[in-house]
Amino acid sequence: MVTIPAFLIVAVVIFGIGAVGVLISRNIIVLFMCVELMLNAANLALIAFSRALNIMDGHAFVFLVLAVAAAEAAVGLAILIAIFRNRETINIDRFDMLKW
Amino acid sequence: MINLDTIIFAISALVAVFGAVMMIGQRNPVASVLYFILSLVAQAVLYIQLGALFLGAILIIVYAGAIMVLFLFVIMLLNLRGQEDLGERGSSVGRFSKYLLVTLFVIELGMVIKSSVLPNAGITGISSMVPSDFGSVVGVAELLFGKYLYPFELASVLLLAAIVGAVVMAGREKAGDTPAAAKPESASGPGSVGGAGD
Amino acid sequence: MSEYLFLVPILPLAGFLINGLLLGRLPRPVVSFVACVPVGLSFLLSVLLFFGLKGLPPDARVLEQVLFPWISSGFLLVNVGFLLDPLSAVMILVVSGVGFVIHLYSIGYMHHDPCFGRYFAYLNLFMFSMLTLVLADNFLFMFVGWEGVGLCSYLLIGFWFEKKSASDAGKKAFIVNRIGDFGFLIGMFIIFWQVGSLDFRVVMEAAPTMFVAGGALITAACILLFMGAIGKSAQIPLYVWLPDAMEGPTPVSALIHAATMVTAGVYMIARSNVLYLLAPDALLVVAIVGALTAIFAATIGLAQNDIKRVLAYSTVSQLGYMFLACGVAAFGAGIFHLMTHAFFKALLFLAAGSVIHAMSGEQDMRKMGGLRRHVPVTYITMLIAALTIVGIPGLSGFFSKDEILWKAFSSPYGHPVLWALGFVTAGLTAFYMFRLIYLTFHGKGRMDADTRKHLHESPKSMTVPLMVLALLSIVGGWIGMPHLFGVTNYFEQWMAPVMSGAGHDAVSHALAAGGGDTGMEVGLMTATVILVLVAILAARKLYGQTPELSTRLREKTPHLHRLLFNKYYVDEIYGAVIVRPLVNMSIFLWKIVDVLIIDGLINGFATLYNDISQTLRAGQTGRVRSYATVFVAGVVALVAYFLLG
Amino acid sequence: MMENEILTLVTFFPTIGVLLLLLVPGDRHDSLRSVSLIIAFITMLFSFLLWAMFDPVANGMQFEVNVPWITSLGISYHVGIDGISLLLILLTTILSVLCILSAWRSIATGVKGFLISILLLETGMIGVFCALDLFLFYVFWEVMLIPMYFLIGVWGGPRKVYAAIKFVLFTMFGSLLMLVAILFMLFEYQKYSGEYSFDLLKIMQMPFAYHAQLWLFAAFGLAFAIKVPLWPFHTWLPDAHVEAPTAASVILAGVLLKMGTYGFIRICLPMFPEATVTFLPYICVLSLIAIIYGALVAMVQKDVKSLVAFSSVSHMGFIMLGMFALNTQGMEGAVLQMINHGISTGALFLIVGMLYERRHTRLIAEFGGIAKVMPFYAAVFMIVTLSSIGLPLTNGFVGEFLILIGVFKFNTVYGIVAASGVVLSACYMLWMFQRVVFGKVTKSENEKLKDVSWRERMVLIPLVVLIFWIGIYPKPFLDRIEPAVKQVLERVSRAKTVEAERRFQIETELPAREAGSVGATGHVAGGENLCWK
Repeated sequence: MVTIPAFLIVAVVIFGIGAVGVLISRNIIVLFMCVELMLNAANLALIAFSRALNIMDGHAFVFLVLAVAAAEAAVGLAILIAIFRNRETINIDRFDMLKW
Repeated sequence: MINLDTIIFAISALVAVFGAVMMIGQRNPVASVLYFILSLVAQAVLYIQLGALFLGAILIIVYAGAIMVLFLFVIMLLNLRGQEDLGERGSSVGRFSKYLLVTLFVIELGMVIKSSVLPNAGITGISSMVPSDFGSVVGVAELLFGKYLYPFELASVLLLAAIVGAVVMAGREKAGDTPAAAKPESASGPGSVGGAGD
Repeated sequence: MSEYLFLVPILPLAGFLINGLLLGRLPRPVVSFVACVPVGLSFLLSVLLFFGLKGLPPDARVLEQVLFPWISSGFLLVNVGFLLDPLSAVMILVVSGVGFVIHLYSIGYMHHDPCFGRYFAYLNLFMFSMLTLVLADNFLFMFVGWEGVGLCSYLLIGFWFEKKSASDAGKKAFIVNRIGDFGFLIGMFIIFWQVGSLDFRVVMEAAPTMFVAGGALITAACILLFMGAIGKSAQIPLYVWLPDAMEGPTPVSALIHAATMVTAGVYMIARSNVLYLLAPDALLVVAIVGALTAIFAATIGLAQNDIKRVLAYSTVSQLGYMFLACGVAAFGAGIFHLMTHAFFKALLFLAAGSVIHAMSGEQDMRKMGGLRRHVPVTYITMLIAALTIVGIPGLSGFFSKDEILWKAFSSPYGHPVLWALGFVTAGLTAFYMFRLIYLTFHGKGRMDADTRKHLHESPKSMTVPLMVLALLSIVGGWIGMPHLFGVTNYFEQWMAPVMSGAGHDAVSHALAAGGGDTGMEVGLMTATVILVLVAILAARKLYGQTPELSTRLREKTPHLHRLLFNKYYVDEIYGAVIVRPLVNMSIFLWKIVDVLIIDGLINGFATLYNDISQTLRAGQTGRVRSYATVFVAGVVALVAYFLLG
Repeated sequence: MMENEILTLVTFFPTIGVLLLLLVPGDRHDSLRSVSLIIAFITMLFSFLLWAMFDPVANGMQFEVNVPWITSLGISYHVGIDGISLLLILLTTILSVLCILSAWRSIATGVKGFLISILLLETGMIGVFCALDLFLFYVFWEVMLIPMYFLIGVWGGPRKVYAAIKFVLFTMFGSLLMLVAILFMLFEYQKYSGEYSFDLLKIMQMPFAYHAQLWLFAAFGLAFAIKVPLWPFHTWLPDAHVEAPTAASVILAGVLLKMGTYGFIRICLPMFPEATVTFLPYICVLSLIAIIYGALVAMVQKDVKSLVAFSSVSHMGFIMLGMFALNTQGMEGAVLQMINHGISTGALFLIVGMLYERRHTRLIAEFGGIAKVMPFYAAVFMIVTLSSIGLPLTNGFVGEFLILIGVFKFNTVYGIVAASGVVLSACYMLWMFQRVVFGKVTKSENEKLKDVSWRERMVLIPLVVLIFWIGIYPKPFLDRIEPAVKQVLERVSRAKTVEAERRFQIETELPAREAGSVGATGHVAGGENLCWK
């Protein structure tokens, strides 16, 4: 019998993989996808909780998170294009202007 | 205790994790996107297993279908083939510490799950009874257009803003990087007027 | 009568305002008219007031006019008020009279100067300040005039401001005067906090009860007031500014630095005679400083070659006489000498101005000689003045100087040593004055041919004032003849109500009693006259008949001559002891204390802060991933905290 | 009816002007200048009205307005003025007009921002002078800071950034301590009366414990001493003055420095009278050092502006000393001298600024013989110089004399040392004046300098008139100062006797020291705040 915590464990593992990706990836697109992966892990957890508590509100959240993810992807990729146009690289370590 | 549910769960969970791991290990971003889609499909199966039929469908159609295509589109646009020089990999100590950090985090989350009290969780599992419209289009729609109408509308505004933002960000090329060229013009404008005023 | 009192100072002020505000827009005749007429009117008004005062009974000879309250704070109340009593009546007569004559003289003397209007504006401002000084009815308002004349002196000494020496001299005069004023202010404070008022009449009336006679407080107050007088009247040790003040136009030297302003100190002491009589120690200080200054300046005068400088040192020396008089409590004699000195010293300066005018601006006596044929009027008037100052019997200087010497000897505050100093000074005076006369007017001309061609007597506007002053120098002393001549001393009588000092019968009695020894007085007088005649003859011998003798004398005593010629190196000593250390200390305070220590400390803190920030800033790589790593670490730590805690 | 609103009107009229200026396009320089000039001028007219409506004999605050603002913390918009504030407000409004007029040509870039800063500054300054609520006071105090920062930092000289930051850091350091003190007072008052209030007049009714007073006086005093500036907190002043544009220098010297002395007389002396008596000797000694030190350092300056800045240090020392003489003459003199210093030093900076506009240098050595080419200028310069060194019949004398006579009464030695500052001031001012104005024209650049224009005459003449007015007939000013000063003195003199008793008690009960000091603070604090021992 598959229990709810099993799903949650999967979600946590995926989230962890996403986090590792964010921390070690130098390719900005991959890094970006890792963020999406973490969002998805959270979604999975939401749905699992929804099922466990037997209320559907979690589904609505997931829907909204999907919308936000879509918006984020659109804007993020646009920024990526703008940056790439200026810097000719997608290496995240080259973008160190944050310290100024 | 091994039944169909368990097998499906095991396979899709493995595939989802496998896709995720492969995704971050690729040099070629296109391959990364494909592994990500693989992971997404497996996750959609998990959704359906949990009774979220509608969201499972949405995940495949919208996420795997639309958003990931957008990623691919951008990769093609920038002409990235993985030959991109990503520089040094960084010290292995640094990488190891990052793995360790994340591992710790995952362990912590596992402890949280273990110690958290979920009704039905340990006992019932996914075979327990749920209302017939659980996870259906109608169920989600009732929530979104009822209880969560306001956030829903906000999300639409957010999407609108994102569209505008994306257009402005990515579409700068059309205006032709002119701020620098425009500056002296605007600066000399008031100056000359002021001079005339004197 | 008294309601017109304020007009005496205000009229010249009006002249100043008109000339000053319309500077450069008025033609010269108008300027001189605007400048001279108010002073003339002031003089006429002074005469009228004088006779008005004379018409009153001696004890009621006081006119007072309060215009408006000036400073009031708590119980401090200072009015803008004027006081006319016998003392100030004499002063305004002298000031406005001599001032008027000098104004007229200036029209001719300054004729060629491009800054004609400015000159007369300053001169009128000076008249205003000086008249305010002598008419003020309280110490503070007197201080207004006191500082006002100082300002005008500053402006007029530096009148030709393009000359560095002139503006230096002006600045020096002002600053040295300020040092004196510092004392004056403090003295005023002591009086105010002791008496509760600065009004002359209140102070003089209350002083005997408020102060312990001979006490430290009144002595300190008097000495501090005297410090002001030292500055203003150029006494040791603050006399250094007066010789330098000769950089100004000559009429200015005559008016300000001989006749009027420099005598303000004497006036002030005479005005507060009640206070000084309460402080015999202070009187002694005044007498000693006066006598020392008299002889000290006279010795310097022996070796100077600049005609105006000789006169300047002579002025310092004569002022010393006046203080000597005040110091032996013979205030009337001091004022008497002040008056006669105003006549003859103004005359000397104006005559010297006439000589300089004739010599096309040359002031060095070594380049003069034989002028008496070219400038006869100047010669005669100057000779009269010289005879007056040395004290030839019958001329005004004789009476006033003799009275001082006699009082120095006989007064209860006097001492034979003081008399001896005055006596020697009389001889020195005679010597340097006639040295001047012989070098300038006698012998062969030593000027160059160009100057010789231009030698000419001055115009009428200059010679007439000379003659007027010469007349005054002759007759001015006749109102104050000593008792032993068997005539009334009108001057002493006139001054009596001011000088007796409330409740000081004992002192005035003693003074009167001192005048009893007629034989002694005649003896001393004769001795002085003989000394003076010998000194004149010596000067004639050395500079008139055999000039080589003076050269030989100079060569025989080179050190003494150099010492005198360089004025005892006092300026240099002041420079080395006071000015340089002060400047060096200031630079030290600025560069070391301010910039290095205080600012260094503050900038050090800033730098420290900056360094710490730079170190911490290394953590800010600007890379997203390192921030994310820290972020995750933070989350891990937080979750761990909640799990474990 | 007008009585209630006029103070608010005077305070915020310049802010209305700022809003108006925002509507004018930034490139219309002349209309910007005209608008701000008119606004400042009308503000000045309002302040004249204030003077006319002010009752010189009444005690206490006038034109008081008290409107609740943030009720939960007891913050209210409480304004009102007495004679001291009245004169300072007049000084502020007059100098603001003159500043705008003086900057007509010299500020050519960023005109809009400059004028907005000046007008905002004016609101801040007037606000400080009429605030009777500590919170309001603090707000206005900080409002002043920002425009001044920009004025120095944007329109300043070569080292403007250093100077501006130094200025802000110094002032901030002090004002933060002041904020802490204000908050402490708030809570103390809450303990005392059960309600929160920042109201100055209310808090003044509450006796602070002696030790609390010491800390509060120290916090406020430091903030004000930096502003004054008292030696050794003065080093920001020369830098700020040298770098600031003329108009900012004028306001800085003319009004901002007065904030410090005003703070002392409005807050420190009446609120912490016992602490005042304790701190008295230290402040007096610092003031004396400032007098002598400022004068000496001024003497060797090479830059006219820094010379005037150090002379300010010296003059402000006089003001502090006069105030802490704690007698009528000294304090009245100090208040009058605040006005005088504003006028004279303001005028000096204007004059130096005019020269700077023509030659773009302020080094004394670059000048000489100016009297020849600019006679009118030289005459005004002379008058202002004389006023600065306190010649009788100019304003400087009246104030200086009152201060000195007060100080002399208070302490003979202080009086004598302070009076020697009078001599030194003549030294440095006249030396500078001689080197700039007298002598021959040695530099060819100076030969063709134009004498002052009509606009510049309009700036200088009012100041000259004021110099002579206060010098010859100071009675209207002194009359208005007197009641206010009397009130402050009354409070402090009560404390003086208390302090004397305290000392007496400690000395007499030396064996039972503990009991003695408790008793002493006890009867000051009403036994309530004994924890502060």
